[in-house]
Amino acid sequence: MNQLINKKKQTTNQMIVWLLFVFFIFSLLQVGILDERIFQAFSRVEGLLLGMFPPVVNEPIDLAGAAIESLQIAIMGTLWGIIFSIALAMFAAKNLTPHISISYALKAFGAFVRAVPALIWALLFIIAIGLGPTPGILALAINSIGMLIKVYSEAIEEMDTGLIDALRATGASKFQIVMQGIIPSIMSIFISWSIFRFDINIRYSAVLGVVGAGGIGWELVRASRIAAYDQVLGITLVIFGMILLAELLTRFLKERADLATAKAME
Amino acid sequence: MSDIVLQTNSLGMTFPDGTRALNNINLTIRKGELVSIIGPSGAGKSTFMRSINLLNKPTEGTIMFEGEEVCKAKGKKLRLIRRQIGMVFQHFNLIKRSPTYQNVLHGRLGYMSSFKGGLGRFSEEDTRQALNILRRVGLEEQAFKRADELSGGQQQRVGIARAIAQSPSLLLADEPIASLDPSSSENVMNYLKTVCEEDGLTSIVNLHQVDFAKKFANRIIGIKAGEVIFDGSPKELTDGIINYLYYNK
Amino acid sequence: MSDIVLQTNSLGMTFPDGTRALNNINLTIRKGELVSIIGPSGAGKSTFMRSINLLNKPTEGTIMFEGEEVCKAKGKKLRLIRRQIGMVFQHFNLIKRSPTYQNVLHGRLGYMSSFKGGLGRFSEEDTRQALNILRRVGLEEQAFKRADELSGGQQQRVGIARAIAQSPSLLLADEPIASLDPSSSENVMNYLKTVCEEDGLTSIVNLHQVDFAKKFANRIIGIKAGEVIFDGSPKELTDGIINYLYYNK
Amino acid sequence: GESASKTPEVSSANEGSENVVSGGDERSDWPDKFIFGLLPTEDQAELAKRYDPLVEYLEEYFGMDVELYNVANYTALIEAMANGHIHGSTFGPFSYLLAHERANGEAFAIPIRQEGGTLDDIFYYAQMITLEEHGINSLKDIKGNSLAYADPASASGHLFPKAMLINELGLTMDNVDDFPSDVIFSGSHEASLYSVLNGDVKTAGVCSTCIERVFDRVKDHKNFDQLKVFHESAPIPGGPYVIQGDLPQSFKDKVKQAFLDMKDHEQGKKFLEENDYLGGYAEVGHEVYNVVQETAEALGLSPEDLLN
Amino acid sequence: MYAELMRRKKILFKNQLFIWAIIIAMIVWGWTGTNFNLSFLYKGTTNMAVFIFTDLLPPDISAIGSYIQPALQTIYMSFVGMVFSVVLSIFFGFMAAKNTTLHPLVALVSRSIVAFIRATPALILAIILVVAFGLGTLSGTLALGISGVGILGKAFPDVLEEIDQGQVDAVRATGASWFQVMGQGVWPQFKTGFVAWSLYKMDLNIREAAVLGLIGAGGIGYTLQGHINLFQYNKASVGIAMIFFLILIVEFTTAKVRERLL
Ligand SMILES: Nc1ncnc2c1ncn2[C@@H]1O[C@H](COP(=O)(O)OP(=O)(O)OP(=O)(O)O)[C@@H](O)[C@H]1O
Ligand SMILES: Nc1ncnc2c1ncn2[C@@H]1O[C@H](COP(=O)(O)OP(=O)(O)OP(=O)(O)O)[C@@H](O)[C@H]1O
Ligand SMILES: [Mg+2]
Ligand SMILES: [Mg+2]
Repeated sequence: MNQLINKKKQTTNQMIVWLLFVFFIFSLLQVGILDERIFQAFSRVEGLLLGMFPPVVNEPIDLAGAAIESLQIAIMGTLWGIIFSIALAMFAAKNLTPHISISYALKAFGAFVRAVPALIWALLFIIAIGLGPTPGILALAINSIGMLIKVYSEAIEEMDTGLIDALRATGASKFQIVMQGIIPSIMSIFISWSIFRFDINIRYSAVLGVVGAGGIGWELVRASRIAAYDQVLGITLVIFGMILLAELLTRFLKERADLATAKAME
Repeated sequence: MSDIVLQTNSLGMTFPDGTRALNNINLTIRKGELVSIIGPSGAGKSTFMRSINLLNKPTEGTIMFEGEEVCKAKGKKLRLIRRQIGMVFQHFNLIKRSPTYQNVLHGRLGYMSSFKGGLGRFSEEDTRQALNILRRVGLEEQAFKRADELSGGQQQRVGIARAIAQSPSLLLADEPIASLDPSSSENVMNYLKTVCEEDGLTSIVNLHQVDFAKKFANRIIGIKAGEVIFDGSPKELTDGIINYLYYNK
Repeated sequence: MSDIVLQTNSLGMTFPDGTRALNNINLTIRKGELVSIIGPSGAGKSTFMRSINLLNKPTEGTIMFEGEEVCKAKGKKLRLIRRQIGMVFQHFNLIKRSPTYQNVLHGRLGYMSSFKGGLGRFSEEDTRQALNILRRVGLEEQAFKRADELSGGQQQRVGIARAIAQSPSLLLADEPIASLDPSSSENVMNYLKTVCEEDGLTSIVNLHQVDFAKKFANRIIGIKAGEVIFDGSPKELTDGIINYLYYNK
Repeated sequence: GESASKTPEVSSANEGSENVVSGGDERSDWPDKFIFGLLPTEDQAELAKRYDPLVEYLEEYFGMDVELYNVANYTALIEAMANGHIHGSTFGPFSYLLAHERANGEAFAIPIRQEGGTLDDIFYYAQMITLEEHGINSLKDIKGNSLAYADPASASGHLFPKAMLINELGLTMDNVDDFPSDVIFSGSHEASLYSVLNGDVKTAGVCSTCIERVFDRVKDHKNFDQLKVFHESAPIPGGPYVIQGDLPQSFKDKVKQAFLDMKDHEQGKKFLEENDYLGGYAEVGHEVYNVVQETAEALGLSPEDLLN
Repeated sequence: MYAELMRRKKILFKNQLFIWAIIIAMIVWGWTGTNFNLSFLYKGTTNMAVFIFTDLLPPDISAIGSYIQPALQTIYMSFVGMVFSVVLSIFFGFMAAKNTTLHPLVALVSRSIVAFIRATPALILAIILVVAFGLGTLSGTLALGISGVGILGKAFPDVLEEIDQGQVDAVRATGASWFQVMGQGVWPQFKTGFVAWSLYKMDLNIREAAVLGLIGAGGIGYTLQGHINLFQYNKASVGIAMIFFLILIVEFTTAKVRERLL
């Protein structure tokens, strides 16, 4: 009987896969991917790419100032995003939520936050507060929440249920289960998502273009308005450097933490 | 010795995929007993244990623990019941990335304010006691290692230490000596026996080693295919019954 | 009976945190032997096994398997060596989200084209054989369940089935009967003994149950604190040695 | 609170500002800080320089704090102005109309690039471009050919070219998009230029200054010699500097004067030179943009209709 | 022994102090540098409420028509773009994760490539694609695909590095080849994360406006942005509702598929 159920499950699965495949082909035709331009692409783009080299960084001091501002905004936006998302994710994860409807509600809330464009969020805060970094920070924080609630709660849902069982069996409260069982177990995945979001926020503060007194996003827009692609590439490299720096710093901190842990546990 | 600690009433459990793991289990366990459950692999021993503290919600029947109806308990009440019931898991279920002593301290969580416990602010007394228990089970040298760096038997003993740290009034131990060498096994079983006799702890222990069951338990329950087929003292457990339990299909 | 299957030479292992788990292990294992390794929890038994197929790379010494130097093998060569060495893990290490029979089929991967194996396109013959082995270990009814829905002993038997499906020439079994009831234990050990005697399989089995070791093994090795302190036939294993092994500090 | 009403922050302006500059009386209802937004507009050829000298100049001129915000999105600027968070800003010609409508913005000055230049020099053009080989020579030849606009909200890259089609060919809003075979928004003037050069579209509406500045990069393109402008719009005034209209008149006058006087001050001159505004600032009023507005209105191009 | 525990705790504590000091220093630096202050928010709630209730609401239902075509187009582009980025990211992902890579150097290179793609602004990507492939959905789809590599190429290896090594070891011990270990040992553990992230990319694609707008590929996000730029907020709210609806469908699918796989 089991086998039968399995078979049935398999055929529905297969059917779904086939349907998706057909839809994929249909979409391929819709987007016109089968086009001769595919083959000429390289020769057409050659000149443009050459125009980007060598990358240029004009007025590095001003650019550094703009980069620092973006970094500060990204730090604040990420901070608030993380704080709220962790709190909400604990109620959004199915294996922790007090009631399943709360989980659905929070996930829908996350989806809603994502559906409203960043620009509208930014406008809302600008209307309330005025220009400056604060509305940008809030817009970033809100956007981070939309993503992190989802990511965090899914990470929690994927955890080994045995661990949660073990703590539940000691009579631990929900908060205790979270802090003593879940956080240590998925700390590293939490950290990597948070860093990932920080990285997105650095770039996002660059494209939002409304984050206030400049920021590296303004530099990017400025360079692109005058069509100076060598400068745009230069700024891109600076942003790339910022992302790498953030990654290196966390890696350093992580390694140091591991080292200390090893020392304390040897 | 005659207070009823646990009483199950026509307890039954069917898993979502249709597996019938428990069928009409009626048991009464009294204070201070050391009960050993034996039975072939897949008989339903673990499922029975996990039903008692509602880690698996049974699909039929009732469970009374110290006069409380477990199946109906929720929230704080359920937590209080669980605090009273220590559990040693077959697969240990340690928090792998936390150090050994911290895993033992988790047994104290039910007694602490939610906040303090969450932040891991265990009192000095609790900590000393946890380290003591670790010494009792022979792990003083592993106290600071991460739980996943321990050997199989060491992990199992951490699981036991955690359950004992909980100062439970009922201990459910699911094959607590499966990964232990003979000496550690005896050590652990002796320890359980002492606590039962001296502190009035009640223990239910799943065992595969019939000789250990006979040596340490004051009562043995045989489960086969989800049903109780034997319930008596070690002396009453004849070879015939053992044969029927394990060998007859 | 006298071909050397495995030979270790001053094998040593120190974990990154400084734990010295193995120390100067010199062993020679011959074809068809059923060797049982016994020793207290934390002695280094699992570490020894995991060194042989290089899941833990030993920090000192050499390992020769059928004339090949294991520690130097890489890529395809290492894969071929591993295919020859079946392993039953102490913690089973099943792919929890895959069904039971698929876990057994994983034993066949080393014999298939990389592509087919990766996609799970097992041949009909392999599948039939896998189901057969499952029947041998008493799991025909669980074949289509997900591995994490099985009871502890059932999972352990899946791990054994996987190793056997591999048709290895050397079987490393890390406490293969820890979670099994007496009947299943005997069943499994008998099976191993038969295969060793009839097919010339060589087995190294970690055991905690000394009686099982004495009953089934033709050679027993006692390890304590990372060193071999006994190596001989079951008859030579006196109570004094057992005492020293498990009880003397 | 007081910020609920959509008027600029005139609150608590009388604290502490009297003793800074004489004539404290009329300053009593001025804001205590001048907040100015900056937007990269399409006709600005050189946007490379910083605005620090401008801030210094204005602070010195007013004797009050001046804050500049660089914002890349004009919707944000207009909303900020409508809610009283900024007092002035730069805008593009069309976004100025929106700012006028929604935030009561008033144009007061405009930078002039040529030394000694006059208001006549502030204009630029929307151009229709194509390749020789397509044989397109006038607006009516667009019929049945593909047409690229830059961005829906771009004056020279969408609104003016579309207005030309309607105006000069007698089309209506309803059928103007059916006149070409295909209408595409390319996102930017440069993308439009490349698309024409590559033959992906036959024609495009672009702004004259925008494409001139990338000629350097495309002059090696194999079709560059074929590129031609086959139609040009009426002159479009460049983007103005705008002040919020509900501010006290004395304040608005002072701000206007500050920009007009800039070329006579050392700090101001530095800023002008760095930004290639060699002609300083000239006074403009809303009337200059009546051309833009009237054209739009006469054609029924209210903002709402433009996108449909 | 208790003293020993305290000594070790002190080591940990010192280290934690160090890490927290750095984190807090960064927060203080960011906080002061940006003058972040929430009291404004409280003062401005009326303004926000006015904006929401008079400008955004009520939605102008008649605008639905303007969204239908872009929405369909968005779905096609999103789907193909997602498949495209998933295929590439699986490659980069497996190469970049410590436990699945062929060589640490390969991992480093993969991570750098992905980070660079992530750092590339929409604008650069857009102009290159327009020049290479012309305006329209083709470039739009490719843009979605490439930008997806930046996201998924980072997400996949992070998921991979979290899987249970014991299960992988077991398959490796059977003598399985790299591909077999991936297919039979890693994949079953990876697939839930894989599905969740791939569909998250779909969700991102549906909302995408920046690149698509710069490429003339349209899409619902771009139409929405157009309404915002022209202050047609009550038409914008219709677009938001539609995107919300589409995202909910994706979210629901994700939940269902994950439930099956978990
Ligand atoms: N990854 C690791 N890091 C540090 N120490 C380790 C690690 N793995 C094992 N050890 C230590 O090495 C020693 C030997 O471990 P091993 O797992 O080989 O023991 P064992 O003989 O298999 O014990 P058991 O019978 O309990 O399974 C133990 O003290 C253990 O704590
Ligand atoms: N989650 C589940 N879904 C479906 N069936 C399950 C599940 N958990 C356990 N089972 C089945 O229920 C039966 C009883 O399992 P249980 O774990 O209670 O056995 P056990 O007596 O503890 O065996 P062992 O001695 O091997 O641990 C087994 O047949 C098992 O396959
Ligand atoms: Mg069990
Ligand atoms: Mg072991």
